[in-house]
Amino acid sequence: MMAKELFPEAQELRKGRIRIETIKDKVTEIIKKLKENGYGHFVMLSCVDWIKEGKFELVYQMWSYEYREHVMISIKIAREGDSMVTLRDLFPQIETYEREIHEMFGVNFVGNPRLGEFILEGWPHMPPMRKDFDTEKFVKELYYKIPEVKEE
Amino acid sequence: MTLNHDDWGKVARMMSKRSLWMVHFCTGCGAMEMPPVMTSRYDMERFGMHAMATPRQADVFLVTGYLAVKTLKRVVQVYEQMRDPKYVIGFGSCTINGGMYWDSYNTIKDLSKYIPVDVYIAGCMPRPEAIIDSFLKLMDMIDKGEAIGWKKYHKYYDQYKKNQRMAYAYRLDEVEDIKEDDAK
Amino acid sequence: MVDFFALGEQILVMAFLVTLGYAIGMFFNGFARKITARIHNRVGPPIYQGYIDVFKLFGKKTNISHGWIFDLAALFSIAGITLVFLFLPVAGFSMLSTDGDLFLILYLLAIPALGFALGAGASGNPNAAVGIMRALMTMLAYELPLVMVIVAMMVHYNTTSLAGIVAAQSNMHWAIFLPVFLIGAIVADMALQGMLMEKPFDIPIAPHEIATGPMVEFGGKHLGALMLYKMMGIVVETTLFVDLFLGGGVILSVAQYGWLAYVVNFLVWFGLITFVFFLALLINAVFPRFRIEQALKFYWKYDALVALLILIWIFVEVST
Amino acid sequence: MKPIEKEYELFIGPNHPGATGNMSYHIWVEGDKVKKAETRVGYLHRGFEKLMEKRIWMQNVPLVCRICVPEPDVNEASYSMAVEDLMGWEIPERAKYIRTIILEMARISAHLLTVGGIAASLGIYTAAQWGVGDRDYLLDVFEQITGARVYHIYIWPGGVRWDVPKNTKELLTKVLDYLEKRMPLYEDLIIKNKVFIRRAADVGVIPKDKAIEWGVTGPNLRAAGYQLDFRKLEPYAAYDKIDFEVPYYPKLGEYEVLSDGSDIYTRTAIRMLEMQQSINIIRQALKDMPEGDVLLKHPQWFAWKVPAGYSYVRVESSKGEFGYFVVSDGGKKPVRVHVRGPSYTHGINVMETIAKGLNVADFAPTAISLDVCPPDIER
Repeated sequence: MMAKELFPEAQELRKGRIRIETIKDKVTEIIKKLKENGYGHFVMLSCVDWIKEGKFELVYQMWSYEYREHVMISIKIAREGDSMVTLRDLFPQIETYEREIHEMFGVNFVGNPRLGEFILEGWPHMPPMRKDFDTEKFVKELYYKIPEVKEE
Repeated sequence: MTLNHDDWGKVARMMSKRSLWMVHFCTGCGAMEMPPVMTSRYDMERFGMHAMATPRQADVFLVTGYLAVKTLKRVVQVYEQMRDPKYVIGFGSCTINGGMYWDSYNTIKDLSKYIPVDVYIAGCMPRPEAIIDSFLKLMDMIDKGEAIGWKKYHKYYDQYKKNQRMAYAYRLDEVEDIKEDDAK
Repeated sequence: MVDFFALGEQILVMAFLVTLGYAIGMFFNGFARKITARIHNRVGPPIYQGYIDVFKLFGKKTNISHGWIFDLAALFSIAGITLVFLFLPVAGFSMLSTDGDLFLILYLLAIPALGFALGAGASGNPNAAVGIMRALMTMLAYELPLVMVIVAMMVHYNTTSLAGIVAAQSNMHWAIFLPVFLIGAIVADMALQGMLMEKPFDIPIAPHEIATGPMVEFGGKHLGALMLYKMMGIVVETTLFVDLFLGGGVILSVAQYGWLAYVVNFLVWFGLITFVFFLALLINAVFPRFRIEQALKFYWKYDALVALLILIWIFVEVST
Repeated sequence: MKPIEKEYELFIGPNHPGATGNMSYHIWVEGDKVKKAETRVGYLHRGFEKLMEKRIWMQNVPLVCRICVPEPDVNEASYSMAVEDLMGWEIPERAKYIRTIILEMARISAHLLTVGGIAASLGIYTAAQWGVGDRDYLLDVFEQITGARVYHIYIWPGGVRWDVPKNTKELLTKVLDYLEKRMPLYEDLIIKNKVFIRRAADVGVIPKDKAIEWGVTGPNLRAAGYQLDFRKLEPYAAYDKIDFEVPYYPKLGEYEVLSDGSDIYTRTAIRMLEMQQSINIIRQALKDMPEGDVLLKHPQWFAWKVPAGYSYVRVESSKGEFGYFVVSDGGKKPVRVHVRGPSYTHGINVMETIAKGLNVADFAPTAISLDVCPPDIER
């Protein structure tokens, strides 16, 4: 069954692009249901930082080779002190996306054992993909301040 | 057989400039132009250069492009594993001033702060002709005894190490313990 | 009473020949790279590149070492391979032994490889350890068919001496002209491919898996010594092949023509080893490498089987 | 001599000829079998997605092509398509055909590198050398059209930067004829080489029933036995007007069908067949290309305000599904650009799973045959 029939609340962005806004408790169930109904390809898990609202938006994206339809399941969680359950049992590659989002945004995924250093190494500051991390200022205060090697 | 300015040293320099072996380490996107340089069209083996699998056997290190801090650690390790005399070519604008990534939080901006660089190639990305030209320039420098980056590294080792540690820790205040990393 | 004059002369001749052997080995390095480059549609390095490389490597400084075993291993290999070279009849001229005992040569051939293994083991790099295990296994594998073919030749020519085999092939009665030894030569050529560590049997030094394997920690002077060993190895191994099947390159008899025979035979020998090496390079250029168990299978199943048939044929021929 | 322990660790990369670019695999080996493998990435992390949020929409075009170095055009195309999708633009017909030609040329050049790389990892350096040498002819055409060898920055939001030169057809036909002539040589050297078949068949198999669930896409998926290609499923550029076949297992044309599933051999064979298809596509596109404009008359770049919304656009690259997830809040700069690189799944999850039980000797060829390109993993 197509996503629109399964979930009437889904909105169609354009042909072949469906967006479902939901809450975080329902995500596991929706993804499971979609997986059983022909949406077999998990495309990506993405995170958007809506700093004015104080929310992170997690977007789970799936694709059906059968119906040629792309579904974005979007939830919002609080920027601080919130977490999400891991879905690594449903699709193995979700694990990698969770590792990246944990490192780049600081979202905690409960139940994922491989969270931790993935791309960066020894990063001591705030997760860099957050909107309040100012990369230009950081660069000016670090890399441009490292002194040149002086020759006597 | 050190590289002195005597006759024997002259012969040694003449030999070593005709037999520069390169580290096979693609540090950045500049590595994309290395295959054309190695193959039929540009063929750097004409000058006795070819890529070696391990740093211990190599003489010249092409830092191909931008360096993420994580790669910098491996680059320094590879550089230290190479046997003297050794030469570094900074490849592309990213090694000179950061290039496209001037405001990226994870790439170093000026390679010569961390390891001594003998020759720079400008451009993003440099054409194979430019790469060949840099090799010839390096050969010329070796012949004249000007490629002394490795001596500088020994002499100002403390300064280089200090800068490297700052970059590794992403902090200006120096951090002593460096984590054992997994580069070969 | 020792004849010091004759001894001195012999030592001088030996030193000359060993130097020549290394010179030819270094030439082969450049030759191999040039030929490979031509197959790759490239210009390639100058043909004297091998000399430059060795010279440069000995001019490098030694930043680190892995202990005295590591330092001595390459010398051990060089000594071993030089000894083998001295025992081989080169262009019909034997240096250390007029006999050229084949068993001794086969035994001595293992020594440099062991030295190489020792050095690689001392470096403590897992890649080197994997590589050296593979190298020793390949050695074990190619020796079986090779030894069988050699035994067949011994039976056929009724001598255990390589010099004897070369002598028996004089006046252009080369072994390769006999059908049975033509097949034998193909079997031995496959073994030669393994000896030279060329594809498809170059798994011990495969750069894409174990980063040139045993050589991974060698650099500078150590690598220079190792390269000398490998270059000499090419000369020794191709000479062994030429001695066995191509009459050692002897086409003129010394008794009849004097010093002219030496010069001509030497040139023919040089031409023949270059040709054998050239064939190995051609095979090297178009084949991928076997996995180690596939290499073992190839040598023990197909190569050794053919070698065994040759052996049986020869025994039948001799007994009837 | 240090005794060899029963189990030991090996690092394949980052400074290692067997690593596909600047990445590394940490493998635990017992005897000759790989017990466990972990992919280590991050050596190429430049924070593209952060940088894109700092730049205006147009400034991101030169940035995106740096995400996948062997095939930069797919990035330009998919980013441009995402912007066009949000803006609601329909690009001129001629631009669509030009995009198709450029993308297919990029595909051939990337496949030549990969096929050569697979061959080289098994020891046929001749094929790799020839492959890269032949790729240079394509780069010459790229240079004629776009002015650059590697980073073209030719496909823009709204079409392509400028029209192709007048002699493109002759130039390209010459190169394509040459490549077609060379194909049998590659076949003899690689696909039909008995030793290659011994090494490559039934090694590093992706099981068919798991392939979609694991997120495998592109030639690797087609080698597993699905005829799925986003050029057919969701046609972009001018692919809906062009007649081409999608090679998939077990329809390998003249090549032998040797194994069941996506192994090194089948993946190589699929890539060889795709190159031939790409040649066919370029010929058709050259023939059918209409006259007209190549760039929309759009507002000044600095004044672009992209309407708020979410867009996901995908392109079939030589490695698999290349997708751009772009979020806009109606401003001058994107809120979020997230890139889905095909190597993300191939290089990490798939490789870690299929590496178990592999022979050490087969590890590097397997990794290379999955066509893992590290810059699109970490961006």
